[in-house]
Amino acid sequence: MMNSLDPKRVLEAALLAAREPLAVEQLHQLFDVIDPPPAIAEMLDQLRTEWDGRGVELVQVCSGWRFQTRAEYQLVLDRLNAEKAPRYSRAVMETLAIIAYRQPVTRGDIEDIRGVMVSPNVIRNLEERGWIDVVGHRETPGRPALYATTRSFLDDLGLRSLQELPPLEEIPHTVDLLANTADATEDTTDARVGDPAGALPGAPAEL
Amino acid sequence: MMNSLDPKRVLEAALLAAREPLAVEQLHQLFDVIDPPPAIAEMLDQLRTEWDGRGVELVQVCSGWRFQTRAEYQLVLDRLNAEKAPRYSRAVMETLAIIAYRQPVTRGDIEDIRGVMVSPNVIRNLEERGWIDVVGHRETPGRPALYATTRSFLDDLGLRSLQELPPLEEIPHTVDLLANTADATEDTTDARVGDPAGALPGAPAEL
Amino acid sequence: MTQQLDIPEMLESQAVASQPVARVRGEPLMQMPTDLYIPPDALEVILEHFEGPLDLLLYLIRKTNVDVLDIPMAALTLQYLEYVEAMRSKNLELAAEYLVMAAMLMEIKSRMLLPRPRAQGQDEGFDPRVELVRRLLEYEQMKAAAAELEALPRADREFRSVSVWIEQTLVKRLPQVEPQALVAAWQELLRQARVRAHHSVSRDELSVREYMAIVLRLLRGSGFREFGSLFDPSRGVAMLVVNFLAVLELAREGLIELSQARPYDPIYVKRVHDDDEQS
Repeated sequence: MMNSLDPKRVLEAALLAAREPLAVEQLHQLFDVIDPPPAIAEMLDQLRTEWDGRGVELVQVCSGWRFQTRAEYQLVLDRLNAEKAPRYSRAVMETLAIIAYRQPVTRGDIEDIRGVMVSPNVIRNLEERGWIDVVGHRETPGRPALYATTRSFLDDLGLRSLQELPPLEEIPHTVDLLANTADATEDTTDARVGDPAGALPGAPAEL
Repeated sequence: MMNSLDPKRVLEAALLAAREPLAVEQLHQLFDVIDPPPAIAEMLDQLRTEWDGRGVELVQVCSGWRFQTRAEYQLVLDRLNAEKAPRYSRAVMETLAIIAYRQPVTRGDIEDIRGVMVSPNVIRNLEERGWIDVVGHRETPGRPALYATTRSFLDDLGLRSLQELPPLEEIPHTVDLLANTADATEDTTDARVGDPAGALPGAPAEL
Repeated sequence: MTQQLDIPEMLESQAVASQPVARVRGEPLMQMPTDLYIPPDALEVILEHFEGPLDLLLYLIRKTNVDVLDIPMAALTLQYLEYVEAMRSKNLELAAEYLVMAAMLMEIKSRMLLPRPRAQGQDEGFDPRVELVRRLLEYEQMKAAAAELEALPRADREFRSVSVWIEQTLVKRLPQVEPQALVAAWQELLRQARVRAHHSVSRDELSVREYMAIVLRLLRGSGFREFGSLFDPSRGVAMLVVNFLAVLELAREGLIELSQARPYDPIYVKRVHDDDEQS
C-alpha cells in the first residue's frame, strides 16, 4: 500500500491535515516501513518551493513544519469570518515581552521592570492563550511562580526559537551616565517658584 | 491588493484554511469587490482536477466544498497518531489468545479458561475482523461451535504459521504462580480445560 | 499606537511669564514645557494612555528631547508632579506607583542638591539618578520589544494554520495486535486463573492444533475425503507427522469420522455433522 504512494505527497497530505506543526521525527513515522528512509528534509524543501506563489506556504516553526496561509491572502480570507483574533493591550504585550526576553521571571520581576502592578488577568490571559506557563518557583519567600514562554508562543509567532525574537534595542551602560555627572551639578541650581513638590507630599493617596 | 492575487489561488487557500465546508455563496464573499465576479464553479472544477493524484482531494459535501485527506492516504497518515488507534479490550485479547493457542475451542472452553462469560460481541468482533472462524462443532450437548484462527489472522500479525506465535514456555514464574503451585500440582488432568471451576470461584460474568 | 502620536497635539502649548520659570542646566526656562497644560477632558485619555510612572517619565523625557543619560532632575520632577497633581485634583483614581515615583524623584532631586565630596568624585553609584535611568532604559527597551512582538505576524491574525478535514469515516480504523500482545493476554489469564506454569503450550502442541484447524477446514463442506488427501508430502516428514497427529487428535475428540470398508481399502474422512455447518 505504502509503496504505491509518492512519499512527497504523503508528506504533503500529513502536513496539510495536521492540527499542529509536525517535527521531522514525527514525519519519519510515516515512512518507517520504507528502506532506505526517504530524505525528508529534501522533500520538505521541494514542497516549500512547489508552494511558492500560492495562497498557502510551508514554513518551519519551533515545533516543526506546517502549512499556513500567506498574510496577503489572509487579508482576503478574513472576509469569510468576521470573528477577529483577540487584540492584546499594551500591558499584556509588555508583560509578554518581559517574559519572552527575560525568562524565567516572576510576577515581581515583571512589576519591577514595568513599574506597575501586573494584574492577574494579564497573566491568565497569556496562560489561556498557551503562550506562557509556570516552569518552576523561585526559592524566595512565597516561592513565586517563574514564568516562561511556550513552544506554542514561538509557533504562533512563526518563530523557530527564542533566538529569532526581534533583537532588543541596545541600552547604554549606566556607567556612561557617570561620565556626565560632572556637568550635572549645574542642575542643582534651579529653583522654581511654587514648586509643586511642596504641595504633593501631603497629598493623600487616593486608592 | 485583491487584484494582484489569482482568484483560483484565493479560493484554494480559503478552502484549505477553512475549518468547515464552504458553500459557493460564502466563496462569493471573497470576491465581492471584483467586477465581474469570477466563475467560482469553474474554478472549483479546475482545482479538483489539479489535486488529482495527491494525498488531499477537493470534495463537495452537503454544506459545501472542502479539502479532505484521501482514504488511501489515511492509513499512512494514521501512523502519526498511533496513540489514537483503537485497542481491543482485555476480553477480546484474552479470547483471541485462547483461540490462538488452544484451537479449536468452543466458547465454553474460553469461558472455562477465562473464568467469566464470553460476550457474543467479543466472538463476533473477532469473526468480523476475519481473524477467527468456525471450523466445526464439538459432539457434546448443544454441539457448540469450534473456533480457530484464520490465515488472515496470521497475515495481519505477520506470522507464517501458528508456530511462529511467541512460545508460552517462557512465562516467568511469578510469586503469584509459585504461591499457588501447591494446589495446582493436584491438577494433573487435561492442561487445556483444567479445573477452572475450582480455580476461579465466584468469577463475575463479563459482558 | 496612533493614539500616542495624537496626544501631543491635544496638549496646547501655553506660553507664560516673561521671567524664567526655571533653570535647566543653567539655561533659563522661559516657558512651560509645551505638554504641561492638559485640557481637562483629555486627562482621562492621558491617564489611560500611560502604562505607569516609568511610561509617563519616558514620555516626558522623549518629548522634551533631553538626554536620558543626563536628566535634568528638577525640570523632570516638576513636569511629572504637574501631571500627578492634575490627576489628583481631578479625583481620578491614581495608582500608588505614581506617588511612589513622585517621592523617588524628589528624593533624587534633593540628593543632587547636596554637595558632592570631591574626593569621592569617581565613586561609582554616587549619581542618585543611576538607578532611575537604569529602570527607565530597561523599561523603554521592553516597551520597544513589546511593539516589535506586536508587529510580528501572528497565528489567527496575519495567517491561519491549514488543517484540512481528515476523512476518517472512509477507513474504519482497526486495532492492531502484536503477537507479543497475545502472550501478554495469556499471562494475564494465567495470573488470574493461577494455573500452574506447566500449562504452557509448546510449539509442537501448537503445530498439531494448527493442523487440526487446517484439516477441519479441508473437510468443511466436502463430505467424505480420502485420508491421503489430507496430507501434503511436500511440507516434509516432520509436518506429515504433525498432520497425522492432528487427524488422530480430531478423531479422538470426536470431531471427525474415519471409515474404511475393508482392510487396505481407502480410508475416508468426514467431519461429524458437516451438514449443519453454520458459517
